[in-house]
Amino acid sequence: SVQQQLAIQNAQELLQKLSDKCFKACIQKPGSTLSSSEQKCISQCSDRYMDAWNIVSRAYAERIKRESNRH
Amino acid sequence: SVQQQLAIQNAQELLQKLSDKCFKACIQKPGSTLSSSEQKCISQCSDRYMDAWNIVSRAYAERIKRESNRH
Amino acid sequence: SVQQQLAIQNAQELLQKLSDKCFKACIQKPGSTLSSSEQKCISQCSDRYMDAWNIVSRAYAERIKRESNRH
Amino acid sequence: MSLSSLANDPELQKFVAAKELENQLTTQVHHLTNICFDKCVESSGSLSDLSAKQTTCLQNCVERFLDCTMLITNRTVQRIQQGR
Amino acid sequence: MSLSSLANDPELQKFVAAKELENQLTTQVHHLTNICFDKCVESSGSLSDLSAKQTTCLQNCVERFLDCTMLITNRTVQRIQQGR
Amino acid sequence: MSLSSLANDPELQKFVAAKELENQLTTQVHHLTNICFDKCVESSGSLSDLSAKQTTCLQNCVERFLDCTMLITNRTVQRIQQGR
Repeated sequence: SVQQQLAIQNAQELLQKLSDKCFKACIQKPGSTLSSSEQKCISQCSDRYMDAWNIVSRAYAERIKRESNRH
Repeated sequence: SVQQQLAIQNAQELLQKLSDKCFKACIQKPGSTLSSSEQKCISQCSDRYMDAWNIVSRAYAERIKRESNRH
Repeated sequence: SVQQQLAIQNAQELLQKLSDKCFKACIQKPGSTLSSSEQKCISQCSDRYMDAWNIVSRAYAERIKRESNRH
Repeated sequence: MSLSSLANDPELQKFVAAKELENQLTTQVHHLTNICFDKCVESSGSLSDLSAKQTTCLQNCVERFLDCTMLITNRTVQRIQQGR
Repeated sequence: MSLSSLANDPELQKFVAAKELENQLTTQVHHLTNICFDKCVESSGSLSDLSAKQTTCLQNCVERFLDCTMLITNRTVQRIQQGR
Repeated sequence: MSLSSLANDPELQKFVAAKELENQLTTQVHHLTNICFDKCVESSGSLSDLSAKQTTCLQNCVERFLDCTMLITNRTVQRIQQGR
């Protein structure tokens, strides 16, 4: 369905952004494996990015609601 | 018309770039309102970006003209 | 042909990335001509980027092969 | 049902318009998260949990970014109308 | 040959699918080169020739980026399944 | 007038080709402004008015970026022809 396709596209874009952001933040010098501290950093970074996504999403929805009530 | 649609698309892309650039340049720590110095910085930044757009646009047109005369 | 169009699109994207990357790396203050040291820097930068593209491409292909054998 | 009668169906039109809007809003949320994460979270040390300060910063970041866009939009419209 | 019989041709379908995949893989190679060039080459001084160290770094960079994507994908799927 | 005769109309073809070119050129101006604003304006302090120095820098930036693209294009074509 269109709905599912949108959701999948959305998830893919989120995963792409997460990988870019957290790889840059957590991997200084790529070694032969992910060290446990790198893994921990990536997990935390992606959790925080998802938290931020939810907060931003709510704040944006509220703002749009407020603006559309004003008109 | 196609012409208008292009102009609108162009304006939207310009506004998007302006917002990204000037928000990054002028807002260090987002507060509960835009301070007057932040507003001033945003206005100046967007004026300068528009000036730059015009200068770049002219320089680019001249270069293309020069190149196409050469061939 | 589709194949050629893909190849051209691919080459264009590579040239765009190369220009962005090497201009940023090699031109600190744009002057009235490219100095010989700027030209040398651009040539080296683009050669290294192409080398990197080939190494990355091979490493990526190997990884995908390994992953698909695992399943 | 023919394609042209389908395309004129008001329910379907509403559904498609709603989906397109949702798509645009989602794209904007991606963009805002990308910018505000850098401003409020990445630069401020710990990633172990979002602090109250970081949460407020993210909310303010969304509001101020949209203020910034409105300010610039108004200014640009004025400038175009003045024909500069 | 009609368009619909062409579109159902299994050889053509395979060819188109292969081209689409090639296109996706190439896009990903562009993306990885962009990231890994910054991590392994640009930041590390000389551009005169890729050192063995830079080459290894580029290979590791591809592997670790994909590890990173897999880690995040698994974590995100878990998070969505837990309904957070 | 049928669609196919419309699509073969030389005036319309010229108009569409000109619009497509305009679109490409505009995209390139956006790209150049983005790069050259950073090189010449943002990094150099005051935003109150463009100085003569900043204006010259912007003009040079456009010229040198295009030189850089031409240099890289020629070099890449050579490299491909040598089959490296």
